[in-house]
Amino acid sequence: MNDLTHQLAPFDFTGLDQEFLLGMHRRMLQAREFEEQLYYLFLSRTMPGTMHQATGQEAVAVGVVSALLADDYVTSTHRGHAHCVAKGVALDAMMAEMFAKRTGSCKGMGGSMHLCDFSRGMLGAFGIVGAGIPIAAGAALSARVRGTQQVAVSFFGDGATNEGIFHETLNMASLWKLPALFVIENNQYALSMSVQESSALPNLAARAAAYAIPGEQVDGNNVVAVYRAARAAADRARRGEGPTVLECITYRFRGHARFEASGYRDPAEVEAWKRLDPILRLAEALQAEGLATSAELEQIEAEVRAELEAAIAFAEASPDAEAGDYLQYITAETAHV
Amino acid sequence: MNDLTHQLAPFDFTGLDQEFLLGMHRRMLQAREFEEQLYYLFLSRTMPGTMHQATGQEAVAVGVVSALLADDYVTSTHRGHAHCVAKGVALDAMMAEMFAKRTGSCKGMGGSMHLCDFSRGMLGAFGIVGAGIPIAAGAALSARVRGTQQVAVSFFGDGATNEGIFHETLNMASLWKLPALFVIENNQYALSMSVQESSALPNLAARAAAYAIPGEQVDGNNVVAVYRAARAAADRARRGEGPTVLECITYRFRGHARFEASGYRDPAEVEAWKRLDPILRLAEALQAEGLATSAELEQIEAEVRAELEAAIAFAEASPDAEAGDYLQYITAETAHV
Amino acid sequence: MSDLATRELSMMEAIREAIVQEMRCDPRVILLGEDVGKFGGAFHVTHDLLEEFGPRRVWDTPISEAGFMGIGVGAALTGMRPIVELQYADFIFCAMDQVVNEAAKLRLMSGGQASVPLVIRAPQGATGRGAQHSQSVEAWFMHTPGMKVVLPSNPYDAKGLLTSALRDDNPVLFLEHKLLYGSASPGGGTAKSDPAIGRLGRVVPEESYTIPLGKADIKRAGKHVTVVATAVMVHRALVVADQLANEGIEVEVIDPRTLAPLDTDTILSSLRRTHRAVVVSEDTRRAGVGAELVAVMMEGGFDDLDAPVLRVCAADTPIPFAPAAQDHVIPNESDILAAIRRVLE
Amino acid sequence: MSDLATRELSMMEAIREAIVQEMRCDPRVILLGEDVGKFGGAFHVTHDLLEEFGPRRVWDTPISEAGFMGIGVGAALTGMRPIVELQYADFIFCAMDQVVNEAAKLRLMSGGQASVPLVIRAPQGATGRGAQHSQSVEAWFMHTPGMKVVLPSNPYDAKGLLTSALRDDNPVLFLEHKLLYGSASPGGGTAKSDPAIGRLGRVVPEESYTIPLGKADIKRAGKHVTVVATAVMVHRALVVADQLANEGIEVEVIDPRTLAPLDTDTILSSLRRTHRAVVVSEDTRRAGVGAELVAVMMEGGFDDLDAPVLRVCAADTPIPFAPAAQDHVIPNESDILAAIRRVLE
Ligand SMILES: Cc1ncc(C[n+]2csc(CCOP(=O)(O)OP(=O)(O)O)c2C)c(N)n1
Ligand SMILES: Cc1ncc(C[n+]2csc(CCOP(=O)(O)OP(=O)(O)O)c2C)c(N)n1
Ligand SMILES: [Mg+2]
Ligand SMILES: [Mg+2]
Repeated sequence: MNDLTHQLAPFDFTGLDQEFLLGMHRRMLQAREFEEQLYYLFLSRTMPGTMHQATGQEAVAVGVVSALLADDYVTSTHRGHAHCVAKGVALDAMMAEMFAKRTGSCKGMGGSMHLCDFSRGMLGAFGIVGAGIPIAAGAALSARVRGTQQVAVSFFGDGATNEGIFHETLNMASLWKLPALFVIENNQYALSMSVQESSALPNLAARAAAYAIPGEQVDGNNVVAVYRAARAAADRARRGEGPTVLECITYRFRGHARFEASGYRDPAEVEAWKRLDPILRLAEALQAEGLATSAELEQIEAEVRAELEAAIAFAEASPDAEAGDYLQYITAETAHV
Repeated sequence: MNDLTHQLAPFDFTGLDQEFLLGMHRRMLQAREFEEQLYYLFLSRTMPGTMHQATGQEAVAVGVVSALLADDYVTSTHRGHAHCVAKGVALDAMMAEMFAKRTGSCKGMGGSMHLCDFSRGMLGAFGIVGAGIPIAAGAALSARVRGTQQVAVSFFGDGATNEGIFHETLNMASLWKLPALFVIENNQYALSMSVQESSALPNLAARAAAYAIPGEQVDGNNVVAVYRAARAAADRARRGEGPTVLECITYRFRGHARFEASGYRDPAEVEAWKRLDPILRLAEALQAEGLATSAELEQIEAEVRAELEAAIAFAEASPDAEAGDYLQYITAETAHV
Repeated sequence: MSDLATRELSMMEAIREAIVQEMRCDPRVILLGEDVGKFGGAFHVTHDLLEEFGPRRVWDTPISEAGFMGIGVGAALTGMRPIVELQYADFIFCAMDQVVNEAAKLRLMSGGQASVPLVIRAPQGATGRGAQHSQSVEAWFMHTPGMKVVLPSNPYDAKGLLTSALRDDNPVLFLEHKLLYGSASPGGGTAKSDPAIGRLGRVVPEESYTIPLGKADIKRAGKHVTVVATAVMVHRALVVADQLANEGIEVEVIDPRTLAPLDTDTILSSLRRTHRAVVVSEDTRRAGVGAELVAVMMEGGFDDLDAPVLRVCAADTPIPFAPAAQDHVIPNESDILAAIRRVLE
Repeated sequence: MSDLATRELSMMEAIREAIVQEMRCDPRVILLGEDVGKFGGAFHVTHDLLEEFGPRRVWDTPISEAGFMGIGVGAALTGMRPIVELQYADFIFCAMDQVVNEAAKLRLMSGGQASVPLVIRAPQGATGRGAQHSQSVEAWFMHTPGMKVVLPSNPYDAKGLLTSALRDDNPVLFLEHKLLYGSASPGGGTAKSDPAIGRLGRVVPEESYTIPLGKADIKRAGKHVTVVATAVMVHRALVVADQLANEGIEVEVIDPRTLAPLDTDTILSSLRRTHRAVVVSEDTRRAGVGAELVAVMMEGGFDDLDAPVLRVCAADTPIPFAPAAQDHVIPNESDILAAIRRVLE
């Protein structure tokens, strides 16, 4: 299965309360709005750096992270805004980082591709494809050594599964039964390369079998299906039964980065996927089940839009990171030697 | 299957003529004798560098290479003597290289871990575990571009399958249907680490499935079984049907390197495997089938021993590689720029 | 563009032209890399090559740098002349073993049997994308015996040097500064252009030509101080040279063009005339390009020196994201000017 | 060994003792690497640690350098103080991305949130095993901002420096020269010992102690010429110093001990007294350790210099197998002596 347009998972709300569901809806909206606002900011003025949007993929980040606890760990990618939002990184600080402000999550030193918030267990977006995979496994190993119940999640794309580090890490994670969750965000393309063009076995979850790890494909545009799969995997990891590979089938609505035109994609394909917008799908299901009214949903949307306007205002009002700021962040002062 | 002592492939000689079979026997003896002579040389005098013996694994090298043509390519490992012997590299030049002589295959610049002979398609042993894997794939790609019928074989150990480069290369080789053969010499250990300790899925051939490549386990101490599997894979590759992974189950009789004591192995295990000596097994089968008399086999042994004595004499009589020799080999002179 | 004598190309176009011309006349030249085919390359350098040369010559790879670098090495060992493109130079570390332990060592290890005519192309330089997309990597490979390292500062040199690299029998790292491309970035927007970048080498002959590897070029003659600079820093040094000319100070600007082999003769003979020197490089300072250039002048020009040779390099830090901080890390005209004034004191 | 004041250890034993003592007092210190547990390490440095500390502290890894280096980084980010052992320093190139792009950059990229208290231990140096098991890799990491690089020359320094490295909050590359171990090699035979290696630092206190990173040590005081040397080259320089003493020439031998940070003060103040210097390093010459040391003296000691500072380094080549050729590539006493005589002319 790679083409969701043919097989969708139904929404199963059993045992999930309204507040939790609306919370996931709100998180997805925050991620969407964060990136859409940025899209127009990049269009309308000179913003520093670049950005990669996860528009259309929000259910993966939100569904998985909703299955985690506050002190669990996450590593992310160049397309990492949604993961940060889901992990609860402050929108103000994230937006300020995009503006290279001192109030940014990384003090303006990291930018979009390096967003992180250690206080939230968000160990970082990585600009090197695949680099976050062993780092999440290392966080899982550390939890094991410290004897905590924490799990570590690594998000990465379909393209990242062709990096050797994916293979090396899965083998060790399985050997050592590390409490780790490897989430493949299969959005069908690695820049211009389709999964079929870059992976000899397009079923990426199946690669997990080479390491005796359970691998599962999930409707990545159904936040509830993603949540349930991630929850099962996280529980399994906490029980000491080892890692799981979750392949979330999804699609990016926008270009690879900023205004990249994605001429390599069939417009009809893009349109078909846009009809599977994970936010709309949840909204419809919630209304169908009587768990939310359109008025309530519009209310949430309005609140989120206001949050983002506030975040942009915060960023604009914040002081720029200055010339010499970096000097204090190169090496850690080591008191005790 | 990892423990051959329980399941051996019978010898099937159908369609193989005596000369071919005795030729494989001779090659195995040459490889064995080459390394055993070296073992005693290292004991009895100060030899330069180190060496890794494939004693007990000769059927893998000889069986696979016997399925190749002269202009096919091979890449090898730190444990590469047998691959070179099988590919027809001159014993004199190989021995001279071990002695760091100017007459050595690499002019004394490479040593045991870098033996190669480009005139024989032997692209080199590599001291970096896994490094030869993509290089063989590159030779296969080059054959494809040049439109030849050549195939490229990469030999590597069970431990090498845990290097990311193994995974990256298999994926590309399968995507591009490269005429390549990936031969895992599963001798049960990577230095002190057993396959079970280092690979989450001890069935290494099964890893091929992650790249839609056929993977097969073979009795690696049965040179005929290895030959047949390799022949089928090479034919398949020449037909343009893509790469094959061959996991040859075998065992090293000696330590990891030189006199390494292998205290991590159960002596009973070592003894059990020694009873499966690939050279003795072929010899017995040949005699049982009336394809050779013990007298004929002793005759071959005597000839091989004489060849090796001659090789050692050649090496001893050759001039040492001298201080400044390396200067001419650092960079290639480029005439045409 | 009708008048060829004055035909102007961007560096991106000049690099592409060298590749196309070599691919047309030498069937051994093939191309491997991420998005180099259908997409035409992250910086559009290889656009339309797949169409012209087909999938046997132009290979769109998965994201497997170590793997396809090794495939390039294996193809080079067996008669091909592969060009391996890395999307950003920072990613060469993912393939470092194949470059340092295999490509660069195979000739020596094989006693001269192997030749590895492999050209690794990689865009580098700080352009506001943060620490993992901004590095200048030349020093690591100057320190890798067996490798040649090329770093052009303009379209004319880039075409001639790349043609030579493609005909060389050794592994060559060909580094392309993003600010010099004059082409679009994968984000779609064009890379922030730099005011300092002048018209140097814009005019590029259409016919194929070579510039020898290991030959520096004096971009501006002068007798008071020698400035050795690479890539974008050549342009910044020329801006400073113009300013100082008004004061009657004549700066000689030397572009080594290749860092390995390094043309020490041109540098030392300039020093014999000027007796003062500054070296300018975008890589980080410690054990970098600047250190080697200083050491070369110490050993070969000590008696000529009337002042210490100063280094103007990037600060020893990963490249920060914030524009003000990045600009503080990367050498600019005033850094160069200050260093020149100090050595002239 | 009864009298502790004169207790002697090999460098292998001294390194092991530093690890054991830190692991006993700090549960965050864990060990990962190939054959480090059951087997006790390729050079036996970690023997019996698995028995004492168990499989939660001592992790025998598969042959997956990039992967377990990244695991070390992730563990370091989340409260551990991992020691990652590489079997030979040459293999660090397989893990280069995790070292250069992640470990060294994370603190800056995170705006100071991350600390990466990771110690990478790797044996290096030419001992007759051919080009892929002989390299000295320090220069690549001196050129990696965010990394610290330690290169001890004797057991006493090794124990104190490693203890400091294990308490440092930054990634530290701790390089161990195989000829200095005085221990067996994976081949079983003991590594060829070097006649030049004297008794320097053999006496090692049993109690734990630290030697600050970034502090050089004057191994021999002298007033006529400064020799800056590392690892085995310290011993060779001392042999030469003994010889020259008979001629009344007093050589000052400085061991930087850490290359990043580099103790430039000790080097420059020595230069102010001697006015002449030679730098000796086993890494290859171009853009290597020697180049940085020369540049430091050019910038900070130019007016003190009565002669050019000379580099004595490995030739710019992969290390050849043949003993005569390897010995020609690696600096020896006569190379050092010749350089000293030249700067004294
Ligand atoms: C090691 C490395 N190689 C290449 C790149 C350039 N690059 C950035 S994103 C990308 C595509 C990644 O595809 P995928 O993993 O599917 O993630 P997606 O962009 O689809 O979210 C590439 C090739 C990189 N950043 N790092
Ligand atoms: C990249 C790399 N890592 C580690 C080593 C050290 N080393 C040499 S051989 C070896 C074990 C290899 O095991 P395997 O691949 O099974 O081959 P075998 O020795 O059993 O033939 C190791 C760890 C190396 N040479 N290269
Ligand atoms: Mg993708
Ligand atoms: Mg093995």
